[in-house]
Amino acid sequence: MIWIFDLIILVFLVITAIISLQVKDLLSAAMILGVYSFLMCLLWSGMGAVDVAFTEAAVGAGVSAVFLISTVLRTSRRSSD
Amino acid sequence: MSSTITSITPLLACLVSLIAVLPIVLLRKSPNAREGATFVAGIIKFGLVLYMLPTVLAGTKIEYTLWQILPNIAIEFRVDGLGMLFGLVASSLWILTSLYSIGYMRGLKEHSQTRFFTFFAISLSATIGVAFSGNLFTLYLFYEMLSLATYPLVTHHQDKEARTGGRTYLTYLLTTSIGFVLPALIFVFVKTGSSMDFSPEGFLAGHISPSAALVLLLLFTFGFAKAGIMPFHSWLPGAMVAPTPVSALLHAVAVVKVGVFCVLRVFTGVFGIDYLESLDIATVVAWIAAFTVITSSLIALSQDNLKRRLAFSTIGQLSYIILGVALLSDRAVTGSMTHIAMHAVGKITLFMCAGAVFVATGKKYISQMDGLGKKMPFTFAAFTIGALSVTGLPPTGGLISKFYLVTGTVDAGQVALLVIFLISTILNAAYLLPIGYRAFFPKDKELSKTPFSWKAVEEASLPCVLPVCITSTLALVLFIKPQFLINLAGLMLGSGG
Amino acid sequence: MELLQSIADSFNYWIYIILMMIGLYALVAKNNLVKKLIGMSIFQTAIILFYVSIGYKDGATIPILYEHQAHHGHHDAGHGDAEDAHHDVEHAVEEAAKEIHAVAEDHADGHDAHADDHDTLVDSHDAHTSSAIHAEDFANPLVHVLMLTAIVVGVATLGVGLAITQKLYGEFGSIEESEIIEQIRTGK
Amino acid sequence: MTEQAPIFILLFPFLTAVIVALVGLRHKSLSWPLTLVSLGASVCASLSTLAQVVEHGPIRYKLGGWSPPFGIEFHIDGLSALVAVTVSVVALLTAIYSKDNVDAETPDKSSQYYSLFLLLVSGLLGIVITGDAFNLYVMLEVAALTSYALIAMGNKRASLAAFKYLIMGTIGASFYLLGVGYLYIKTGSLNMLDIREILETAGLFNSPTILVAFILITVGVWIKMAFFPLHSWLPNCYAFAPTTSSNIMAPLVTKVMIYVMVRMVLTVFGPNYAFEILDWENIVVWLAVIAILAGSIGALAQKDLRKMLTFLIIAEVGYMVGGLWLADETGITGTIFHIISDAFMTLCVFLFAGIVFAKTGARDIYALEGMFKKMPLTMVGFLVGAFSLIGIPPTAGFFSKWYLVQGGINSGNWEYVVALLISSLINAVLFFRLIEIAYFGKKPAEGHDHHHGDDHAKVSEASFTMLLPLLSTAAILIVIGLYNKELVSVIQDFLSQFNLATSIR
Amino acid sequence: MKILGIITVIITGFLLLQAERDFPDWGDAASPASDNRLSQHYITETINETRVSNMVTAVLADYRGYDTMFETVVIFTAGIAIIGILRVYGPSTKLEHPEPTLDTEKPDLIIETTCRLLIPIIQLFALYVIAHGHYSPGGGFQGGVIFGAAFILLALARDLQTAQKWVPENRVLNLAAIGIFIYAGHGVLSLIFGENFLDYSILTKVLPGDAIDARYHSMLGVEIGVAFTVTAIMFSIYSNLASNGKMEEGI
Repeated sequence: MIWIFDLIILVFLVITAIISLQVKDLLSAAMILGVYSFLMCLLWSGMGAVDVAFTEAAVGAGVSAVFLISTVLRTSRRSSD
Repeated sequence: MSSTITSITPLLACLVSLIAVLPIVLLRKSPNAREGATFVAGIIKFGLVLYMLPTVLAGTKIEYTLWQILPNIAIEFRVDGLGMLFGLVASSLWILTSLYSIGYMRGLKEHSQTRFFTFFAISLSATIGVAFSGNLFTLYLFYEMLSLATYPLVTHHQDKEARTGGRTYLTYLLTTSIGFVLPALIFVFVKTGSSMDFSPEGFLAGHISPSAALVLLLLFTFGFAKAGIMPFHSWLPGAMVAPTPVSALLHAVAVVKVGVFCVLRVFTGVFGIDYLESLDIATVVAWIAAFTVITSSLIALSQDNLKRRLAFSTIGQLSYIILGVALLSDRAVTGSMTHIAMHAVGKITLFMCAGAVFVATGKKYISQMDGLGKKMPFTFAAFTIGALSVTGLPPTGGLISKFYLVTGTVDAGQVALLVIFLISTILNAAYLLPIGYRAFFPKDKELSKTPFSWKAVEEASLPCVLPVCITSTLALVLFIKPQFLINLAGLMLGSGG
Repeated sequence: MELLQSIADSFNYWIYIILMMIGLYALVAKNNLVKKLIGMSIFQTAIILFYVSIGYKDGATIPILYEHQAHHGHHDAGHGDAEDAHHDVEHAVEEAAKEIHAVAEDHADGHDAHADDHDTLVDSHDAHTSSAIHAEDFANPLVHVLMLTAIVVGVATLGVGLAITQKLYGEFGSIEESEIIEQIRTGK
Repeated sequence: MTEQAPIFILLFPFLTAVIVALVGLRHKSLSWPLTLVSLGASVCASLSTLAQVVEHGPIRYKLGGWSPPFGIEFHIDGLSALVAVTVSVVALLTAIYSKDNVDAETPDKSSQYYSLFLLLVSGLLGIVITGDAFNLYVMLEVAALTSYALIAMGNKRASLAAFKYLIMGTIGASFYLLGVGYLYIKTGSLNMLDIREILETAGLFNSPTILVAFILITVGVWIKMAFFPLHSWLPNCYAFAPTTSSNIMAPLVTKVMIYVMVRMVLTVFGPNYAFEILDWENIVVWLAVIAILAGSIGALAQKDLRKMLTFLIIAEVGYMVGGLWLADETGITGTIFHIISDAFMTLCVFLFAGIVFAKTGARDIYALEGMFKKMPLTMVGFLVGAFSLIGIPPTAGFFSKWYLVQGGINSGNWEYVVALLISSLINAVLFFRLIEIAYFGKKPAEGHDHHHGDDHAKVSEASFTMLLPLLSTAAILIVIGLYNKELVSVIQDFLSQFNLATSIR
Repeated sequence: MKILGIITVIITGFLLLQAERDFPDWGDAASPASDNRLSQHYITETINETRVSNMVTAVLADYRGYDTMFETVVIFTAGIAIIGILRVYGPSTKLEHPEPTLDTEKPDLIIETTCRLLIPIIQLFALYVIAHGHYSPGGGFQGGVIFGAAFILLALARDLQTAQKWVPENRVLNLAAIGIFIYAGHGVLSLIFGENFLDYSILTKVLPGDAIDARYHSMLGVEIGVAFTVTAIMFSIYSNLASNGKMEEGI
């Protein structure tokens, strides 16, 4: 895999992870987690783990995000931290 | 001399009363049948023990292995002289206690009598189990069983006082047995790896260091808290809340005797007299026992409640036994063993008398008993004999065992302890004899002038008085014929005492 | 560039640790239940990243065989019908793999240790037919399988966690842990 | 068919779980009988497996016909077979008990409840019989997910407890997973026996990676078993969960985790590594001592019956962790024996707590007032369980303590022996407090009444389906106690392969 | 709590970093994990032993098929668990909302039309992913998730009631159970034929071709089973989470 992409993705991964945990709006947090999952999926496909990447794209970026969003909409959108 | 036969009789002797639980519970609707069952079980048990007596007296041990429960360790019965002696005492006195308790319980119309008789029977099984157990593990098993089975008896009244007393009772007994005996037991097992069978030579020699031996000895002596060595004695006065037959059973037959019996077993069967002698550690125990003897006698002097006074007297007497065995001389050990029987007979008489007085008059305190001798001549006559026996005066069996103890002390060359023996005998006399004396010759001039007449006699019911008479007679008989007890004790010493 | 590249290499392991710690911190310290679950997701994906990194090999391709290799593999059984149907796909895969091979060879020049490996690899290429299967050419499939399971477990746990969160919201009207605990304490 | 017995241990509950989820939707009344039948079959299969193991030695069952390092295998030796029997029997008894509770506490959802119940049992059984480190993780998660749900189906407070458990459980399982990953990166294998072999032949014992793997796996499992500083999730979970949930989880989940710990330490890393190369027995034994004391003292402070029992579980976990790290054959025998006896003991007292709750609706210990009069048979069952927890012979608890203390003395860990004894005494205090309440009742008996309280008119025993499991458990406790030699010989057969006698100090 | 979190993180992070130095080089083909006979066997022998070119699929569905079966069970468990936790039966809120509120508004035309067009394509793609798992990335899980996502999309675009008409709650559960039965059925069938659980090779008795073909075909069957369960449960989880367990209206 191309190390420069690798590096960029890794840095962005950390950034998205921190943002999704720090943002006070849970809906945004869920969306950013989706982005995080998608970046992860890119990284893995770069490492040759296509099946894992595929699954992560479907599950992590797709369904998980939907689950989180539906919960957030069913409960409360604000978070104290 | 030391031949061994295998027979199921010890097991049966132990189980009889346990099996009797079944008819007792089933027949709960008719008190007569229920108590009949208790009685029959008692007689069968006594018969079985007697059946084994000749064999044991001939120097043969009776063995029965029930169950190989742990690797190396079995639940095993072995009847030897000491066990036989204790078994004999327990089973014979049980019959009398049953008889007495029938009278007592009915006389006071106690509640939950079925439960009472059930646990009574279980306690007896445990006691005989202790007497006949062949190794340390089996001993512990029955020891624990006894602690638990006597709890409902001690707390029979189920009132606040019983709750406190029962709590003290269990706290002391379980703390010491789990906290001291169990680790000591496992330590012995780990160090010896043997089956922990009792043997006259002991089985510890060569396996542990002297300091470990001292710790072990103390763990066992304090751990068997039923023996009432200070400072683990206060459960005994606390347990006085129990109905009198239970106290009698506790003090004379089952619980406390089991305690000293266990200590005796540990001294003679686990360590072995010779090993202890070579280690020179038993003196520590002897002095603790001596301390207990004097202190408890002094406390007993100050008690007005008759049962409490008797309780402290028991603590002192138990320490005699331990003191005797800790002296390690042959005569002293023989004296200890016989004292189990002698004291049992004497003390059960005293307790049953106290109970009879309570049933007949409702009086608990010594100060109230002035002049009662005229109302209850049989009871107080028996009381006096019992008191003589416990004190160790002729013409009672108590003299014999005390004689052996004292001469044993001389053998051992412990002059200081000899002095203690003598002082305590005086104290014994001081707190026991006046009661009988005052009953017949009250201080109050009015009472003393009243002439004796059969019409004024208001004894308790026959089932109460009869056992009292029998045991007091027994105390007299043992003065004349103590030899078989001494023989039994002698069997333990190998040399024949 | 060499330095950067070597940093990038160990970076992979570092980043997984960093991500994991971010997730772990959120799991322990966050007060909001949904945030905790997001932390959990990050925590789990970090572990998956670690596993996938184990399976990565320089110059290796995805663990799916090329057409000719697959063919070579079961030529004895004579199964050719799959071949027609998937000709196009596998052709494309083959092309991609060739490119990666080229990259791998460049790599090998840079590392002496690798060069030896590669020689033997080339030797074995000569010894067998060119379509033989070599373990060095493919990423480790085992970790991928394991991680498929881990992903599924992750989403299942997330689902259950969200369901409990919703239930808690229905009962306490809040998804902040401290508020719920406060309610329990005062409600008693 | 006997050679297929290992798979049937798992297959019956697992397939029935799916069937129950299907059929139970339409015919609710079928759920319970189906559950019983499947668990009964599972008990038979596990017993048959145990018999085979005792007779012919360890079984290696290749799933999918692939030979071990490539495929997954069941590796069933004496340890797994014993624990599998324990799990299935406890599950069967709990299932019998659950008949009245489930409908009462989770109306409308009994089919889901039983389905989850069976899945939990299959997960636990799967953990026990598998020989593959990663498969163990999958099973761990099956068991964990079901536990979260089974707890969350309780009352309000149970939901929060379940959430905490979910967080802690996930951390624990993830640590385990990561630990397996660390093992894999160094050994390249997932099969437990294979890992052990590679660790030894490749001489990996000095590698920090293996050390971290060991720490991660151990800590992960400690979290899941609620070892003392990591225990905070447990008390509320088991105290507020539906009755049947705590009945099944309290005896099994922590014990199975201890099984995992024993398995990892002995089979995967090997006692040589865990006890000699690392040499942190003393630290762990001290931790265990703290756990034992903390659990016991925590229990003393509780007024809620079930919560008190949960603290006892924490203390018992301390027993077993400490017992393993005594690094002494007898101590480890005691640990394994305690897994079995503690499962039944805990089951016994929890069944009792369930009955009390069902009968009186109260949670605190004063609900027991006058129980000896009202339900003597129930109390007999309870007494046996209590005596076992205190350690009074001849119940199973006494013998496990016997071996544990022996191990403590053998290895010279006196602090452990003392802690064990103190905890026994505290247990005695706890249970005699209960017995006292139950025996004396609110008002002391009215003294000298004529019909001496023997009339059974007031007696209201629990229903048969509740009483039967309680009394069977009590009987099992005594039977285990009496036959402990046989059990121990199976355990020692298992331990003999590790040369523990020589590897102790 | 924050301090506790920081302490935990520091300790764990330090521990993990300690081991990191000991790791083999990143991407090293000679690292123990890659050099082990286990992974090599999977790479080189899969094609001979199963005829599946996607090694991941082969390892997933055959070598470690038992794992995968329980992976499916994890999904199933999650589904049942969420129903158990959340689902509220009975007409509790029917009185407050006689009609689902979303029904009264007209859904957005663009969204509706796009979805109408997209959903069949998504489903078709899902089927392709499931069926083509032997040759390309994909398989039961991925296909199942995508298939489930199609239904979720339907529920999102229209409303939950519409999607429920397609896949009512009981049918979802039936589908999930059937999926597991398909998987476990392969195992039980091999048991019946006298081989170990999940040993597909013996299924040659009922499937065309030789023993290796039987493995090949069984894997497809198993993947279909997985897909059933995953599809059903994904939708089930969504519908429970979106309706707070009442199954009346979505988000």
